[in-house]
Amino acid sequence: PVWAAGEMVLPSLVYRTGAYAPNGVPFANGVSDYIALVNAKGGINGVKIKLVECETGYKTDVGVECYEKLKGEGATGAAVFNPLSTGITYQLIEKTWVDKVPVHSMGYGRTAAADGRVFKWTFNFPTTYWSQASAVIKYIGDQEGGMGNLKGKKIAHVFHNSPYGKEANPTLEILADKFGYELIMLPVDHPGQEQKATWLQIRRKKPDWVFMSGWGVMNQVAIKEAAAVNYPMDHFIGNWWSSTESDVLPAGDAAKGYKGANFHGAGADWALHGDILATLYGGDKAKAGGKNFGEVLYNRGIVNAVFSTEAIRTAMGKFGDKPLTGEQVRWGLENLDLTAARLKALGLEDFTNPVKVTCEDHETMGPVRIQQWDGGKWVYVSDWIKPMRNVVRPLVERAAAAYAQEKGITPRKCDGSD
Amino acid sequence: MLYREAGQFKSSYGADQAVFPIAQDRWFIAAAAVFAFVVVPLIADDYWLQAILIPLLVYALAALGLNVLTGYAGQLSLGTGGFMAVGAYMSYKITTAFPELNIIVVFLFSGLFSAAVGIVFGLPSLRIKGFYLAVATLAAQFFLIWLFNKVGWFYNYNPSGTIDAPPRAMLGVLITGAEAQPEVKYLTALSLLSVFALLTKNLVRSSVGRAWMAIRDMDIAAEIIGIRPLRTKLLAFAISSFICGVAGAELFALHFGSVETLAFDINLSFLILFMVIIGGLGSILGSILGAAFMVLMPIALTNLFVGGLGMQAVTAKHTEFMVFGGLIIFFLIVEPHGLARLWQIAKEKLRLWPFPY
Amino acid sequence: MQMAAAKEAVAGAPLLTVNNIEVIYDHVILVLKGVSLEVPEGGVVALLGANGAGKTTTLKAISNLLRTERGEVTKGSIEFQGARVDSLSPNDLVKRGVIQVMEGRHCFEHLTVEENLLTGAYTRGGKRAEIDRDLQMVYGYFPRLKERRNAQAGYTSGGEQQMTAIGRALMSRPKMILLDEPSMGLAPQLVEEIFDIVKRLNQQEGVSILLAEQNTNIALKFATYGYILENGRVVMDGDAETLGSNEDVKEFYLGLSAGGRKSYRDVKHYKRRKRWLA
Amino acid sequence: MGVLNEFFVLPFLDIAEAPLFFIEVIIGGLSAGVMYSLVALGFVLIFKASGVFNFAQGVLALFAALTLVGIMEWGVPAPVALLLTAAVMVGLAFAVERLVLRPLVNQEHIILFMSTIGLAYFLEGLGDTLWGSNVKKLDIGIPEQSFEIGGVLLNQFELVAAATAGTLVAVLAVFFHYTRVGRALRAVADDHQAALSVGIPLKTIWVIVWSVAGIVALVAGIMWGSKSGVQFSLSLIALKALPVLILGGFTSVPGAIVGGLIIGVGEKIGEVYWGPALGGAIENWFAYVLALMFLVFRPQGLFGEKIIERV
Amino acid sequence: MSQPQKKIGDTLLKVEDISLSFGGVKAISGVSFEIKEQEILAIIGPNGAGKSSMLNVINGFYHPQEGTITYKGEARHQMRPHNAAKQGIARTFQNIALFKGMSTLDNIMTGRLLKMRRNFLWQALYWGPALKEELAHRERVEQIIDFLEIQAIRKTQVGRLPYGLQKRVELGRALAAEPDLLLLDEPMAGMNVEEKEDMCRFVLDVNDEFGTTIALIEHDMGVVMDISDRVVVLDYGRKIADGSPDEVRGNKNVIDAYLGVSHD
Ligand SMILES: Nc1ncnc2c1ncn2[C@@H]1O[C@H](COP(=O)(O)OP(=O)(O)OP(=O)(O)O)[C@@H](O)[C@H]1O
Ligand SMILES: Nc1ncnc2c1ncn2[C@@H]1O[C@H](COP(=O)(O)OP(=O)(O)OP(=O)(O)O)[C@@H](O)[C@H]1O
Ligand SMILES: [Mg+2]
Ligand SMILES: [Mg+2]
Repeated sequence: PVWAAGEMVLPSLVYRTGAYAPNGVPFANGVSDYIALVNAKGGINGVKIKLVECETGYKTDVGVECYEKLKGEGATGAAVFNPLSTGITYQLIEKTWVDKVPVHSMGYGRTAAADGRVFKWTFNFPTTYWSQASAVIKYIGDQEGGMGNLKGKKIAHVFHNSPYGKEANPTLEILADKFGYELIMLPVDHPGQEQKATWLQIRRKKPDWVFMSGWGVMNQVAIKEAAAVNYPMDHFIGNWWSSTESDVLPAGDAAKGYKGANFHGAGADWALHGDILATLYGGDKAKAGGKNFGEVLYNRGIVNAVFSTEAIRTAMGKFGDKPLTGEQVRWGLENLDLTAARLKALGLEDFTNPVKVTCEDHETMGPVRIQQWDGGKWVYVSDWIKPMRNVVRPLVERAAAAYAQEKGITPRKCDGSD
Repeated sequence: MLYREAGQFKSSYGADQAVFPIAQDRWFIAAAAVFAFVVVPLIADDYWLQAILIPLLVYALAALGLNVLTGYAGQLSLGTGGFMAVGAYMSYKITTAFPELNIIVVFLFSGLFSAAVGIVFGLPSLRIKGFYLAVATLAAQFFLIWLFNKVGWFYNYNPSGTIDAPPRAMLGVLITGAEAQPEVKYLTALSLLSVFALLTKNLVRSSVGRAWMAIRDMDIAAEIIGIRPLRTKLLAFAISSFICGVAGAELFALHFGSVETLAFDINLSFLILFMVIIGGLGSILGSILGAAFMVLMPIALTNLFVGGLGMQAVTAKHTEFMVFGGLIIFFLIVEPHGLARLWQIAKEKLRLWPFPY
Repeated sequence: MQMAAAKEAVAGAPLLTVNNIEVIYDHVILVLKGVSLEVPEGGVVALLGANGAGKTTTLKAISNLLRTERGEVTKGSIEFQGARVDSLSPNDLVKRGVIQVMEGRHCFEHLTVEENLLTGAYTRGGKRAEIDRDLQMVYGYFPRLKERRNAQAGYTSGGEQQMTAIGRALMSRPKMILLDEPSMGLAPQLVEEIFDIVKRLNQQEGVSILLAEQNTNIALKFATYGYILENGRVVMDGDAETLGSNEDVKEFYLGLSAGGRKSYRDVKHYKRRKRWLA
Repeated sequence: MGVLNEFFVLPFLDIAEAPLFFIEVIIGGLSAGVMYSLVALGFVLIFKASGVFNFAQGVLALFAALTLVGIMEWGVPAPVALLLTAAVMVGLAFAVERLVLRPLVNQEHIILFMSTIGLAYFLEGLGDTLWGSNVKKLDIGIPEQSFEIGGVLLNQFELVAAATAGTLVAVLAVFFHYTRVGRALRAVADDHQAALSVGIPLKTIWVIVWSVAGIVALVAGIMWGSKSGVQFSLSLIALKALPVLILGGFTSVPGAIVGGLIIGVGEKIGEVYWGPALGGAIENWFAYVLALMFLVFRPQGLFGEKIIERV
Repeated sequence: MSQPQKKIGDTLLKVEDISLSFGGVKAISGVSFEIKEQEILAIIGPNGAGKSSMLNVINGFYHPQEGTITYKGEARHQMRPHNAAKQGIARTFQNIALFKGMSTLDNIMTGRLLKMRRNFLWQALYWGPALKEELAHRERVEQIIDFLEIQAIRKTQVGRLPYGLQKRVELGRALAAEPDLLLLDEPMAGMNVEEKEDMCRFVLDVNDEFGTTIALIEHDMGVVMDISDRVVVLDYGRKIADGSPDEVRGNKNVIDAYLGVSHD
């Protein structure tokens, strides 16, 4: 293809087909709308972003194919990959350090990549599953009237029986030791359309809280089953891939009261949304609605796109206002400092928390907020909750060190020498 | 009238039993080998190697393995993904436990583990047949995946639950790991495929292969002429899972570099089975053609729809599904016995050319 | 070659005409190379020939079962009662009264013998009483089947299956039966009986019959007219007596030498082969 | 010792301790089993009547449910929408017969199996193109409340599902065994060519079974779709039907229901009582292992037609 | 050509009081007879008399409820078919049981399977001893192909062969095993006179040249009377006659049960 001068390529691996399309579609729409808006306003410092979608169907091998196809696309190559799948992220982590393209797995992927000394090319800010788990426990403690009251309580973890679903387990276990709650592990096999056994066990063991790391159809079924065994919905908390519109809508009224973690806002009440609605949809709300406008995952797509474009903008500060290479964008990611003021300028005040990435910390351990489904929309029921860094960070560093050893990687010093 | 066997007389049974008895075929194969081993690495770019050719070769190897079991021995199996997982996880275990061991040897050892597992799950085949067996082999698929997911030992207890291929070199050339050259990975996969294809071809044209086919075509009669069904079937399971195990190890170490059990889920089993059927049951060439079809066709369609016709990625994908499904049915109708048979008919026509028959 | 003579020899209008058909399997294997034949209304016509001559193929071409074997008629035409039937489905043909008894029995293994017979009456709809009567008729012909009526066909003996297959065809009340080697695997007594049945059907019910048969002896005894097929071509035809008295037919199809029937023991070490066409 | 205890003592103690809960587990198993049966039934129908192992059965259920929801979204009342969807499924049956089955008549089972894979791809693409890939809520007014009787929790929805499956099975079993068409269906499954030769119209037969199977798929789609929303994952329910299929027998309508119940109850008991000792999520393979154990004794499944072995 | 005088030897196989039933169906009840070395024994009888079942019993595919079988002086119990094959019993089938997907050559080669020794690792290499063995057996098989005059169809897939040739290939496969006892189930069904002559010639030659003992089932009385040394007649699972062809032909029971009219 011929590339217009002054254009740079942002690849977008999406899954608008397959079992997880209900999640993939809103996300992809959020990304593409935001980029369209940026372009409509003249691009980033005059550089237009060419968003190239590649359909993965959430399949790892297709994701790799997309990566290989897009990594060299455009005059300067791909800016940054957002694999949108833990499986694909794992594949790309290694490839990218050879190809010198950064990967940003926002709130998924390999948690250990938070250690930027080992994972130079991989970023997973603003937060990870481990951080999230600690924040959710904090929330529960809060609800119980203080962390001390967790002692003797029962917390069940219903999780997708895959590396993704199991991510939170070590953190939850450590915290169980620390706070003295009883942890009940309930794995659910993919795809999770049948969870009778799981919910029978919940009915029997009567946990005080249920935390869920689910994915796809598993969430919808879990919510229905929870209602069917009369589990109190407001004690049932999903992680941020388990608390979206697609998860609660099929359950209808049963889902009322269900909670979920999130690291950004839900709804369309931000200035940016108004901007998008006006610029891209000519104010036609119905048309925008068809594109999942304002849904949780749509908003997550926006956050993701904001991070990418802001990182590019940061990099331009150093390398000049022109299309940048992946290597340059990596620098932008590592030096990203998205302040509250900048967010406000973007029309996203308090939409997500400020982020400051460093060489050591590619995660930033951003705070998490709990939202609740009121039957028609998500509403916040907590303030921003800071994860327990003292618990999580050592885990991260240990895992990263083990990885480095296995792969024979010498960690960076982060003193500016590399 | 270039493709003729006239004038090529075979003076010994040995010559008659050669893999390619016709000279033109031999020339063609030699040319293809030169092309694959020499020309391709020179001209193919990263995308072709990493995204298309390496997976193609790996899948072709797996398809070859399954073809031994299903195409030759007639035992329908949906456990391929599980057996490949055994290969992958065992190669990880072996190479992390013995970092000095040559990676090719590691592959072969992982194959042995896979073969052992294959034998265990092949036991029910004595009594269970056809689609019943196919569904029963799903027990292997689900159990193995569950096991590798569950037992931390298999992934060295690392918290992410995935396994990563460490860099390993042979004769000073890196073969696995991110830094290994795609060309090297490609040649490794190609060599392994060629060797296994040749060995398998030899097997299926000797008495073991005939015993398999006998069991496949009519197991009772086979038993009556003296073939021991269980032993023959188990040998097929063992060899098939051996090859699949090696393919699994390759998929992990050469292609992906990092996998979780999801990579070996039931869809992989189905995919390999489709390759075998589309390519041609009971045909070595078919395994390769089938793999090529299943790997290349979707990519070609996507590139056609997105690149060529400028469709949206989603619409393209949906259309691709429909066209791909339609193509499968179309090819089956044109030739139920697969692409390999189609190729053979083409050759036969060529032989008769310019006469229609 | 002797079409004209053939036409004269048979009485009545032709019920079935096969006109110079050519059949190819799998797009490449040419099996029938221009076969023509006729079956007159009410006639019994035998189709003779060595293994692989194309008898079965001819019958399948007529009953339109070829397509299921990836074979097709590439030239020529087939007419039944004056109308072309080459493109009818087998089911329509059965409805018009042409049914084939396939070589190699082809019983429905998992159905009982009786259910097998009843499937034969499928095209006749649900006329219970009539069908019951015909069922009794078939049992009358083959008492052995009555004994085994509730056995799964897959477990009956070869001969029992053959009877089932023939009985099944009779259940459709055909106008014309294409019989492919009915005598195969039947005890001598039964062979006679089957041909008696065939004859009775022919004479009493006016069913026409096209018969592919290796047992030339008996075929020529019951048939009025015969065709000899070799290598996919009709090499000779004539009425049964003429054929029966032809020297070559005698020697190669009837096993009669100049001095009467020769013993199988004596043919041992020498062998002369003759083919009409190379 | 500890292991033995965990596997052979504790689970039984557990059961004895809370018998009411055990009953609940069994009921849970039964109701899950009924849902599996619904899917298995579609497979059985098609296999029985054409020897085709229909890989597309799951996608068929998805397609049916999608169509139903899609039509309901136009504002059509549920009963009318149901009829319209049924009509679409019949239309689909015609298309499948003409475009897939007819050209492949008399081919080996595995080839037909493969062709249904092509069909699955096609329908998946078609469904997405026509109706989009969002999760859609399906509500045709089946009550969903739970209630307790004597301390045992029951769910109305599950009772409706059980009743539906029971009725379907009864009707279909009668249809297969006692009608002329039913007999013809079984004949076709045995030998396409012979069936043709006796004048059984394969076309009609195939259209009938695929229509019936399509409608059964619609029922399955409704039941499962009400639970999880209508979306692509619905097509994966086919996997849950496979152990049921081999346990009950590929060719038996009653087998589908009995097999479903056994698998349902077996896997729930396994998961609830033995699962914890093994780390949980054993349901999937446990169902297959359970089915395998039955198969070793009856290779054709509990009610399947005996595999004829003769020379 | 001078015919070597045939000498019929001792009992090779003895069947005593065999009874076999399937559920309620009694396929064989209390049948006894013997097969002597190098003889050609014909088993005849109406359809469903239990002839094929008898062969199945002899080669271990069916296990009779009662009775004993003594082969080469040893009584056997519950034998699996492949063991029978190992002990030198080969057979052909009434419903052709060839391996449809394989060529004629390969089908006949399977008959030699028991004689091949190299394990699969050697075979995978297809080299050295394995190759030598393969070629040696190929040579033997080619002799059989020549003998049966099926050179032209050597490489044809057997599923496509006409019925009669398939029967011939089946015979070839059985011969390839170089059996001591050859069981033939209606080898000449579906053949015309000329082809039957061929088959008879093969059967007689095998019997003469290799001294193979043959038990055959056949409905063509001409063939049975001409080539067999002895005839056993079954009816409804019982033996109703046993003797030389001439004795049997004249036997009233046999005529009633089987022949219908007397055959000359
Ligand atoms: N499905 C098929 N595919 C390819 N070739 C076939 C097929 N069926 C038959 N033939 C070939 O067609 C020729 C004629 O076969 P056909 O079965 O018609 O012979 P026939 O006269 O009935 O012989 P027989 O007496 O043995 O039954 C044979 O050479 C056979 O090999
Ligand atoms: N496996 C079986 N199960 C049930 N019945 C059987 C089985 N095998 C044979 N039979 C029955 O036993 C009887 C004898 O069968 P067999 O095949 O031995 O007859 P046969 O003498 O060979 O007859 P034919 O000349 O018709 O081949 C038949 O009635 C048959 O239905
Ligand atoms: Mg024939
Ligand atoms: Mg018999």
